[in-house]
Amino acid sequence: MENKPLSELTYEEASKELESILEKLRNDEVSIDKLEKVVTRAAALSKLCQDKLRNTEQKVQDIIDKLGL
Amino acid sequence: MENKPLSELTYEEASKELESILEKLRNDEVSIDKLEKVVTRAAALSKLCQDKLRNTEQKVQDIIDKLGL
Amino acid sequence: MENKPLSELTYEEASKELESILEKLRNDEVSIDKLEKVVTRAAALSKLCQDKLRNTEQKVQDIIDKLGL
Amino acid sequence: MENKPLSELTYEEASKELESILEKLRNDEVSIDKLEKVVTRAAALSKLCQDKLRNTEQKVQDIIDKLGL
Amino acid sequence: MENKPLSELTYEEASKELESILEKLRNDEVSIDKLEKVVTRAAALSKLCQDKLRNTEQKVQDIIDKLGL
Amino acid sequence: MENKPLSELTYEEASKELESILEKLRNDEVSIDKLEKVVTRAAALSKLCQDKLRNTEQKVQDIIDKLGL
Amino acid sequence: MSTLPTYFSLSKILNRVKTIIDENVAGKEFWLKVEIANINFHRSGHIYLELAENQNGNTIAKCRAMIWSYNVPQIRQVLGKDYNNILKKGNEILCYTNIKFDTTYGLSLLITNVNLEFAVGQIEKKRQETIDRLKKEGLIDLNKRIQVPLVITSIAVIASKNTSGYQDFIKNIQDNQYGYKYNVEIFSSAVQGSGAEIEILNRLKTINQKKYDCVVIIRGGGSKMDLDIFNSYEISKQVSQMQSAVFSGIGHETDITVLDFASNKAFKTPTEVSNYIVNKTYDFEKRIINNYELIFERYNKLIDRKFSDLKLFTEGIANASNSFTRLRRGALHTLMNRIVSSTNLLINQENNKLSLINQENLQQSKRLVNNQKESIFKHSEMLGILIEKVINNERAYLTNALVLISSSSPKTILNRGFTIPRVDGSLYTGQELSKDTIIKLEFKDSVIVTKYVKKEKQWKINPFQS
Repeated sequence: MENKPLSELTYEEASKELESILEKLRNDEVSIDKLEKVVTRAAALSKLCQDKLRNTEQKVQDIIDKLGL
Repeated sequence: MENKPLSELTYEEASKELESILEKLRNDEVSIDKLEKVVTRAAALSKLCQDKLRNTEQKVQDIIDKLGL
Repeated sequence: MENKPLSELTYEEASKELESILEKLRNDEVSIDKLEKVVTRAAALSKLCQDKLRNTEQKVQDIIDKLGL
Repeated sequence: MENKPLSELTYEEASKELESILEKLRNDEVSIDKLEKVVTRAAALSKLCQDKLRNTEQKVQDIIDKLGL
Repeated sequence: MENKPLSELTYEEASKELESILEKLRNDEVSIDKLEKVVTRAAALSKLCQDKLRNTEQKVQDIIDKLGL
Repeated sequence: MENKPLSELTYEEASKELESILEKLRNDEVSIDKLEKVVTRAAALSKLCQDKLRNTEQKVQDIIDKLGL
Repeated sequence: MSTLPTYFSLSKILNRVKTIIDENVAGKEFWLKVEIANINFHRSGHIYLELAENQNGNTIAKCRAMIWSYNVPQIRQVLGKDYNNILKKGNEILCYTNIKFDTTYGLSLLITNVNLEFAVGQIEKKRQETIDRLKKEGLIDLNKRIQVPLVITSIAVIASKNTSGYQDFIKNIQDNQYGYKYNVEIFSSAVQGSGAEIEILNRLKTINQKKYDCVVIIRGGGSKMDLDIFNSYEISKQVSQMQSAVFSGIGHETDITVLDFASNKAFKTPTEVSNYIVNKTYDFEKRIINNYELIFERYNKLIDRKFSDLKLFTEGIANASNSFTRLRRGALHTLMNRIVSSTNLLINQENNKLSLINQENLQQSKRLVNNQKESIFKHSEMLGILIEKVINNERAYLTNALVLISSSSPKTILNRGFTIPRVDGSLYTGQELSKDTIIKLEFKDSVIVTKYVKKEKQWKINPFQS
């Protein structure tokens, strides 16, 4: 499991970690004991990604709006 | 036979102990004399696991619900 | 990504960089992490181009007005 | 673009350069960066041609007036 | 363009040159650059012809007067 | 053009020369350059003939000699 | 007084002759063919003639004759326009005559009529003979071939001075109304009578030593003149040999003399000759003046035309030059308009391109974000599903375990009707027992105490082995 704090993650890293979590889940590599922690991490990662996306989307829109198209 | 008190067991340990009990039971390695004790232990283990599982499920559900999927 | 400061870019260079950005976007070669930066650059390039165009247009108009055509 | 100073151009050359400018404009061979310069040159060429025409016309008129026919 | 000095031209030559100038002008065979020069030449030729005609007239008149016709 | 001095011409020759001059004029065969000479010669011929017929040609003869007709 | 022969007075003799003649021939009229040797038209109206007959050049008979004035009208009527030509010296005539003898005047013939037919024939015959001869000798046209100059200035005149014809001629020539000056040389000569022919011949020879523009032979004056001299072969021959043209003006109305044939030009009167000469000069002068005027007119027209040509040229050049520059200006205007619109087009194109790029930029960005969004969504969804699966798996395992556990508990065994054998409190596991060993059989809800008898063979049953 990655140990980097979420705040230090890029979208890319977050997305990849999410993916790897899914992979582990698929392969039953996650014990129930860790499941909660893993899911929490996954949720956080997903949230992070979504936020980043939303943020990016907004910024792009803003920038382009400013261009006056 | 494991001697750890149930409350100290992780799901993993409980599950493993349960497994080993089941294995012994399947292989008729448990004497009638010990059977009851073993079964009782197994039932407790199973209960513990189920509880943990239910607990984990609930928590995971909460987390996922929070993700708003 | 080009590193030249905007002030040193010609319309041609700016336009070409814009196209190349667009191409990268089309080919999914831009990560979300860099998207904002890229779009910002694109916006700046577009602005630069627009300004140059507007400027040119104005100057051309002035010249033409002076010609009295 | 021709480099001859305007003062050294004949009407014929100026006229030809104008035509070649038009041709380049039509074939999109002029970059926006050079457009202003090109149009300025065209305007100057046009002015030169017009002046030459006007001048010639005036002189011709003078000559013919002097003939007193 | 003919290069003979005016003083060496006969009426006939001057007249023919005048005619050829007119022809060239009508057929657009003269460039604007040379137009003034050509018209100046034409004017001089016309003047020369007029002078020659007037001179002829005067001389003929003189002789007729002297002869008492 | 005949080169005989007028004084040496017979009436016949004078008449013929006048006729030929007229013919040439009719056929536009006389250039302006030669017109003066031709017409003055004709005038002199006519006058001289008239005077000669009356035997008073001396004065005219003097004029003609001076003019070299 | 001496012995003089018998003599008669002339009158007596002539009276006797007269008597003889009167008795024999007087009053008898007859036709006589005879040549007129001489003729004299008397003021009184009577005509006195000398008739002759010649043979081989010798006169073999000769006689005086008269036509009384009272006979003249009749004869004039008979002869008509030929009267003067017939009644002239040298002519042979056929005349009706009678003989008259007068003691004073002698023998003479009285002519009362003249035969026209014979007379004309005779004159014509003689003249024709001369003309034929001149023709035959190639002389008749010679003088005609001489080119008369356009203007006649030098004139040799053969004439009899003090005749009216001569005076008319000289006056007309010298005092002509146009003031023309002529060089007239007079060669005076008799033009009638004996010797006139020789004289004229001599004058012609003298004249021929020089070239004149023309030689004029004139004879003017009285109405009844002898023209016969001008039928002379010799004179015409000389005329044909002249180097200058000969004009005849010998004053006759009707008849034509041989000279008229042989001369360059024949005129009826001297005045006509002078008029011809003056008019010729006038015609020449008129032509000269006319031609000169035409030349001058042409010249003026030519000059005018050249002036207007020149004007047209110059105007044409001005116009052409103006339309030339106008054309260029139009072309320039069009060119610049095109450049301007091309420039605007270019700028608009760039503007559009930029706008499109920006739009696509936005769209691509959005697409990129959306893709990721979707991916994240899917991941999250997958997360739920996988977690459920993991939990379900565990749960299923636990359930199975529970089943196994419950089926394994001693209570369950006993409930199924099985018993648990115990020997001395411990589970009997098949060891040899001594007879009557106490065996306690534990049941579901009781314990039976029994004693061991013997061992029998039985097949093995293992409920946990599938």
